[in-house]
Amino acid sequence: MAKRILFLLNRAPYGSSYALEALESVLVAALFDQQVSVLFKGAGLHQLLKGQDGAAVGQRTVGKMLGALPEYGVAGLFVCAPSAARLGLTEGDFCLPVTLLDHDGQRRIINEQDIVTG
Amino acid sequence: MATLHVLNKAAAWTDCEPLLGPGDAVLLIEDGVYAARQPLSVDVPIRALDPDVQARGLSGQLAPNVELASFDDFVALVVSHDRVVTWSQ
Amino acid sequence: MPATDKEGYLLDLADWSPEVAEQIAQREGIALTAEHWRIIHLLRNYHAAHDLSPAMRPLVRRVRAQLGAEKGNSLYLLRLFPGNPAKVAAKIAGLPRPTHCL
Amino acid sequence: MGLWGLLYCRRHYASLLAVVVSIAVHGAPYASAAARTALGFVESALRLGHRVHRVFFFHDAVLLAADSVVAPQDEQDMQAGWVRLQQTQGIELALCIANALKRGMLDEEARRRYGKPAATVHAAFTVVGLGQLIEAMMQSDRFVTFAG
Repeated sequence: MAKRILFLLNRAPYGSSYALEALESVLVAALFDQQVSVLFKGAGLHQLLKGQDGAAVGQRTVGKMLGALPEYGVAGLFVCAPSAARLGLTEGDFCLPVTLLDHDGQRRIINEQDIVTG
Repeated sequence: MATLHVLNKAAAWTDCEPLLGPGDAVLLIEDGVYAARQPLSVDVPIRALDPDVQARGLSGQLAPNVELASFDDFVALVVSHDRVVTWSQ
Repeated sequence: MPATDKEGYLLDLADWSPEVAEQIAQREGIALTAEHWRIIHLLRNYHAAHDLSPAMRPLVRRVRAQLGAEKGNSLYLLRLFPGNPAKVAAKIAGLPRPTHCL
Repeated sequence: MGLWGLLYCRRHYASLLAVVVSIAVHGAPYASAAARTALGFVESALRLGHRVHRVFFFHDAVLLAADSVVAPQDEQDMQAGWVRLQQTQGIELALCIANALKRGMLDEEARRRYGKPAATVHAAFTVVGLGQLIEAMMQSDRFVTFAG
């Protein structure tokens, strides 16, 4: 029986390997046929910015890897709307189609999960 | 469907607080216990992990609605909630 | 033949060329045909777009989307790249070892 | 019995029921308290009769498994408690292989495969694929993440 797993991603890419390593676990959860969704909050929104080039700092490009999520079967891509407002970001800044959620929406999504992790 | 929110940094309170709902509970651990030095005015139960409170010299200085929790209480909280969200940084 | 690890993956991905692909394929006992090359190019484009060596399922999905249902299935890929198509094809295409093969 | 009574009962019985728990540890040893807090949690869970299916070390937490740790005499050895737990209770201590390799944490098999001079992972730990993290989530009633 598939579990509903939400990955709460709140780290910026490149400054540490957190974002990239967390993304690897998201991909594997999807390969295991779990119902996977992702919620970007705070500095994690920077993972979605267009025009990244990780090669400039010898790393893989997180923004490009995120583009593989739909094909891996990750259905829910959510962004914390208050975080976006605070950072001055809008949907046009993101490299993927995402659903913006206010606090009520985030609470609702979290309450649907079996597991929430980072 | 209730959630246990575990905070290990005081600053994580800002992220966590707006998402608290009925039936939820908060557990402050590690540097999260510093959040309880200020009044935390929410409707959900708040606990702070006792060894982390003691280590930081905060015994007797916590907001009045914050209760101490042992590791056994930590486990009981995890078991009695449907899921655990860990808030860091 | 440029340096590879013990399983035959290129140590430096920049060493890849079509000639190197032929050599790696030979070691795997595969004679590359136009059909193989379509998959190899698709894989290299996938990697350029996503910085990932795709696992089997996303690979099949991508092949189906670009080359049609007749080729977008695991049997077709198994026939071209026997054993573990996601791994074998990635090796020949000069991609990193797929890290999440099940 | 009112709604609150029902809720209370649900909570009360849940706390008596034995559940299967898995955890992930994300924080580096010493740079964070994650491994210490997680150990306290797991010890309590076992004492209270719950089953711990797997402890999965991820990110810098894989460094906890270093085979050549020398703990200061006046500090708790963060690794020793985990090793004891594995040896006495058979708890599975799993390291994420992708995170472990790039941090120089190799078991004997990885040492041989990559031709490195020494294995560096303590025998109480096993090096596994990320699939084992997801399997732990699938097999457990509760999953707790100990962040850095």
